[in-house]
Amino acid sequence: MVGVSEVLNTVQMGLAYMVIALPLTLSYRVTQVINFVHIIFITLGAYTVALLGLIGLTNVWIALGIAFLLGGALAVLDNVAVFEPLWRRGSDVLIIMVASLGLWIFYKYLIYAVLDKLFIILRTNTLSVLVRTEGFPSVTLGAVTIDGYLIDTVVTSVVVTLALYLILMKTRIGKAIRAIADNQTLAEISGIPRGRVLNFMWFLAGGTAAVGGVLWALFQTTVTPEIGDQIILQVFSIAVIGGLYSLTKTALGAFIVSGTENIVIAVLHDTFGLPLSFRPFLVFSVLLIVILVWPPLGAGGGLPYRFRIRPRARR
Amino acid sequence: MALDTKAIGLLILGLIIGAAIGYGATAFTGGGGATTPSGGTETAGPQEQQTVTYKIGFTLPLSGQLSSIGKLWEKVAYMAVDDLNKMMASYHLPYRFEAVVLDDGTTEEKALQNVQTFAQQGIKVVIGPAASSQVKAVKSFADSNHIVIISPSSTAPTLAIPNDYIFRNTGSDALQAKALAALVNHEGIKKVVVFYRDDEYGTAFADFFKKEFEALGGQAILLSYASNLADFASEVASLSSKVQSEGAEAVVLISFDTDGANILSHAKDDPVLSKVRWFSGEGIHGASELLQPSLAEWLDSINFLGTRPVFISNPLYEEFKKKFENLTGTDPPVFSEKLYDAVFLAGWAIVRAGTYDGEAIKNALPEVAKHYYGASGWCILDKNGDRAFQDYSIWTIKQVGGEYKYVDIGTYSGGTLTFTESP
Amino acid sequence: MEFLINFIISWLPIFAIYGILSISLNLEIGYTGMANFGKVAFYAIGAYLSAALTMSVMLSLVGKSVPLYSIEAVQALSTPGTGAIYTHPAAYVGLFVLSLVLAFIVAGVVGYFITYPTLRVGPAFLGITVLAFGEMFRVFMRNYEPLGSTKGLFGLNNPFIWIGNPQLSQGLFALVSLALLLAIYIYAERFVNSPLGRTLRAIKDDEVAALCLGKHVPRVKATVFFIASGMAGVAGVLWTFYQGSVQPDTFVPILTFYVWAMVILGGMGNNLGALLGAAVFTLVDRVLTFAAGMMGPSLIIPPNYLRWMIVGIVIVLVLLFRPEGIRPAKPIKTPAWEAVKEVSEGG
Amino acid sequence: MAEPILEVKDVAKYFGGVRALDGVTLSVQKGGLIGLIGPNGSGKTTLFNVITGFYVPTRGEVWFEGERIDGLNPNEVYLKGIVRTFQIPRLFPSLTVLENVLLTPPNQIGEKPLYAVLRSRWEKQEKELAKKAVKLLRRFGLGRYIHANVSELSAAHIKLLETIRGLMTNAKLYLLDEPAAGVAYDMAKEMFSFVKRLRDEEGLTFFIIEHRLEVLMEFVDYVYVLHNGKLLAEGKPDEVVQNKAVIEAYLGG
Repeated sequence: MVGVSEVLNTVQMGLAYMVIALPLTLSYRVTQVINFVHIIFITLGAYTVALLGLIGLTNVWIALGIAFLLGGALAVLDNVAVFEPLWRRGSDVLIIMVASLGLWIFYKYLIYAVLDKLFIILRTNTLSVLVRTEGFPSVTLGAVTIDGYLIDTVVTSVVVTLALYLILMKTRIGKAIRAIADNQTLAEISGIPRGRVLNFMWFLAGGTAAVGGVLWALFQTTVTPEIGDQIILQVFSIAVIGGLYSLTKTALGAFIVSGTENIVIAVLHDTFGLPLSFRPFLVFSVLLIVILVWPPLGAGGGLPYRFRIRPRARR
Repeated sequence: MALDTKAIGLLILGLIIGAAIGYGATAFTGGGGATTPSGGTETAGPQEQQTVTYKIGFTLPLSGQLSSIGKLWEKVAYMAVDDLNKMMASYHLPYRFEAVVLDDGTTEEKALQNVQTFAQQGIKVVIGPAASSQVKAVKSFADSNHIVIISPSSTAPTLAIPNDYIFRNTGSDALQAKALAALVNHEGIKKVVVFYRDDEYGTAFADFFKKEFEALGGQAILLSYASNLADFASEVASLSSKVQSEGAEAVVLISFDTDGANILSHAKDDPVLSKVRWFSGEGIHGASELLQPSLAEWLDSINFLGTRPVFISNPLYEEFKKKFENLTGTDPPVFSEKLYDAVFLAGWAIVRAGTYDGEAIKNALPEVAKHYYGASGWCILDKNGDRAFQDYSIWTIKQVGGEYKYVDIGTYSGGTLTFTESP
Repeated sequence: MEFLINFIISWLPIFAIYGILSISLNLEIGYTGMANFGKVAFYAIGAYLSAALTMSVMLSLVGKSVPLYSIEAVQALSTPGTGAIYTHPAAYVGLFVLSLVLAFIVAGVVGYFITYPTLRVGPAFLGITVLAFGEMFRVFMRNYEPLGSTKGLFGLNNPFIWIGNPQLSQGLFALVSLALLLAIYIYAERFVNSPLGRTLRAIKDDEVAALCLGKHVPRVKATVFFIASGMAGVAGVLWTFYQGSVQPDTFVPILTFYVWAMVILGGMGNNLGALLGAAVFTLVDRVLTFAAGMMGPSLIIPPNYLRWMIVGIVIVLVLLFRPEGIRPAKPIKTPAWEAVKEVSEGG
Repeated sequence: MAEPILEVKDVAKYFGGVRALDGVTLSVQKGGLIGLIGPNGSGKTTLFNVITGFYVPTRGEVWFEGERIDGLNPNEVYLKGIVRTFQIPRLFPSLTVLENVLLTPPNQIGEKPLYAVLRSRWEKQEKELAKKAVKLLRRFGLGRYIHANVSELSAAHIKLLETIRGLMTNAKLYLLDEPAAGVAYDMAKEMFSFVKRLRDEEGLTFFIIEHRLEVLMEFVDYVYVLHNGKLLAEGKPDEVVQNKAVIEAYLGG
């Protein structure tokens, strides 16, 4: 049965997904790299709010700010230390993507190792932290209680999306970012300082993704080091639905996936008795369908057209 | 031939280097070459007698999924070996034991690798691994290489196999399911939804619970959730509609700590789920998340009850608990008394076998267990090498001195339910 | 010496498994430029197929019809001395061989069809498609009761266990694994040092240009995926018989990236490099296990985390500072060279 | 004139609302050296993409040697005997010059997956092809570079190599996309005289997109002019240069 809670969950999950997926699409459009460190931005954001709560700092807005700075800083670090040197050497985008994979694995276990030490220092289980933070209070409308975290999520995601839109569309640096996304060589010829613009873009992308991580933590309420890994395929699915190009379609994709995860599974469960544990299965099916039916042509260095299995040569 | 000779050469070189590194590492492990690879060492102790030191291997989840428990278990392991040695000294027995602890990261592959590493060092008794899936992964190697495995916490009914090298110092889940069913029935509830992890632990537990509960005249509806997710909000939403449509009076939650805490924190805000009774097994017991005031208050208000395997009012357990608290400042986590006793069982079995040989130890272990009473109570093993008798305590969350705490309020022993405090 | 032998016989099969996996990944990424982020799926297919096939046939040989994951099944199969794997040695070894063949074919065919998206999208998307496929397979296996769901399957042992002496049987298995690895290595070397290998490199360099030279790029890619996935299936069979059990959660995505690290370290486009990469990582892993036991609880970073941190940082550092890996890609060796010499000498 | 080898009949290609090609009809005579010109965005490359199978035309037909080829995949078009070169040469950097040439013959035995590992099956063919390739390279003055990496070649040599490797096969029609782009005037002239020599010696047909009209017009014997996806003019070079509409299009574009 699809009830109010499924709908509210869809909204909260979808908004969090949206804030996480938008920067992935943005960074893909500009650099053509599917960035696996995105997972770490999410985890970092989630742990920022969780650990701050653990030491008694329970203001969600402060956590959001710190997460943004941390995520942005990490993204710029990656760009300066790894992506940019590789790009300058003329490496294939695939190679840069694999490097981001390596970074992801490294950071993930670095986080594990740090939490391991914190475990001993703080004497609490840091590998699974219940989020304790405060933003807006919960509101009760008749029989429906709207959780405070949901209100925080709505406010934050609206602000973040608006800010992203304004930066990309109305500022000079935003125009420079779009110019690079549209044509690298042309942008460079026209004197856009690629290095600086890219660093700014990465800061924005990493920071936004970390903010998304905070929102995701608010939704999950429990944070583990696997929190980013567990949703990354969903986030990829969303980005692929957006064709890794359109930010609007990415936002739409966020709600398609979150709707699948909440409402579709509930309907299938009630009508066909599909086990709830098939949820990831369902999401990956969406991903496969999208890739097979509406593939982003030429994306990721592929053939720029559709290879025809049965050529239509007529006589 | 496309294969050049260099390839073979390099391969062989690799083999030799690898073996050399490995060999060097073991030599080092022995600490100054005092250890012969056979595992038994003769050193002149402080006493006049020559003492023999045996190594006991531990493969524990120091990292990964179960690491929050595993880290404390590691302390239990060292504490137990220490206590065992003191006991040996006080009996003037010429045997000493040494713990070799390896981390298996809660993965199957690593558990097997650890047991192999122990085997290479000549260690014949291994305590751990924690999860049933890991025990299965090491089973065939242990059986064919005669390595005795004593798991303190594997409860999967599918591992109840006679005549193998796998021993489990804990009751199979079938026993606990029976206790939990009796508890729910005692509370006068006739219809429940069982909400369980979709892994081996949850599935088996739920199946047994349904069987036992329906034997008592109740009705149990099974509903699984994906345990590999981090987000359970929508699972809880489905649970809510299920409870409402079935008109169930209670939910039985079969979970581990992280997922269970997450589920409860969502359920607290659900209009349906916050009004029904909740019951649980041992998986969630001890999770610090549940003691947070907002959650604990709700759990207290709905009279949340759970079962957990424990030996009740046992002075040895109290002593163990106190010692552990002094050492670490926290309560002993689940299964730590089982782990503690497993070390003593292993030690005495080696002494009884009189030789550091896998088969002899395997044969001695059930005999030793028959006469062993430890922090976890009587450790008698059944024909499958699993703990035959298991008592359970009934736990809840209550305010004690202004703070919420886990409190045991009753026992389930030998088929009868007794409350020491009113629930 | 005893220790050394034990070490080698427990390490060799693991080396063989990862060696096969990294050679197969190298065929895909190193030679053809196809990113496979879901290698683990085909490995899992091989493992599950061999376990299901061997267990069900062995059980029917001893006249038992019980679920594969039940205690009765495990007992009927693996009770020392009286279990089916001890009493029917010929059938057991035969099933091992049959599993190798079938796993190659089944995993290969699945791999062949998985490349369908490459008809349209590039390597990065192929990678993500296969990654999602691997996760789907794992989620499915977690829920598929006849093959044990989360309980997994167990009760097998190495194919020579009936010999009795554990060291001897494990040693034989280690040798068989090594032989398989060598066979696959030789096959891969011959495969890439041929006109087909030339085409593969051309596709890696520029698939549009290769297409314009009449190469049926999607078919060639699918063929390579067939072969590489089949190899991964073979590795999966070895894993089943090595561990004696299969569990769905062994086959997590990070395993794939472990193999990636091996190929990148060893050198993309060099089979020997892939082997070296596999040897280095499996050895480092074992050494870390020893070192951990040596240092005890004082170890600063738990070895399990350290292991993966090394995997990650090696990928990054090698790509940054030595993108060609330990052993750079070799030119293709075909008899064309000899022909050129003949022409030159002839005038 | 001889019979047409390539015929494009009323071909149109729309991308959404954009009419990249809008009803183009033209033909290329066997043994001809035909130019295709037009301002940027006039649809020249789109036409090449339609002919070589990258795009299926929205409307119209493409015929090659009496066979209809529109809708075939690019590899199949190649097998019919049409070789395409790119504006930026697309050689394979991880292969040597010799290997780049050896890649071109279709249906080699050693390319079949089953035979690839059985060296004895393809060794003979491989050696024959290698000998042929070496002769070819020597004939065009690339003998020194047989084992060189492609990156060691000069820009002109790369263009040369890209063109001559088609001679290993049954190539009949060449589609050259701006062969003289990015090279000096002298070099461009040399490039075109080489193309002419190939046409004369080998009887090949060339269909060439070129921006540098000053070079192109010297060599070609017929020119088509595209503008906004439509054929604007055609004729002998000197006629086309005089055409008012063409001049306007170029100035306006």
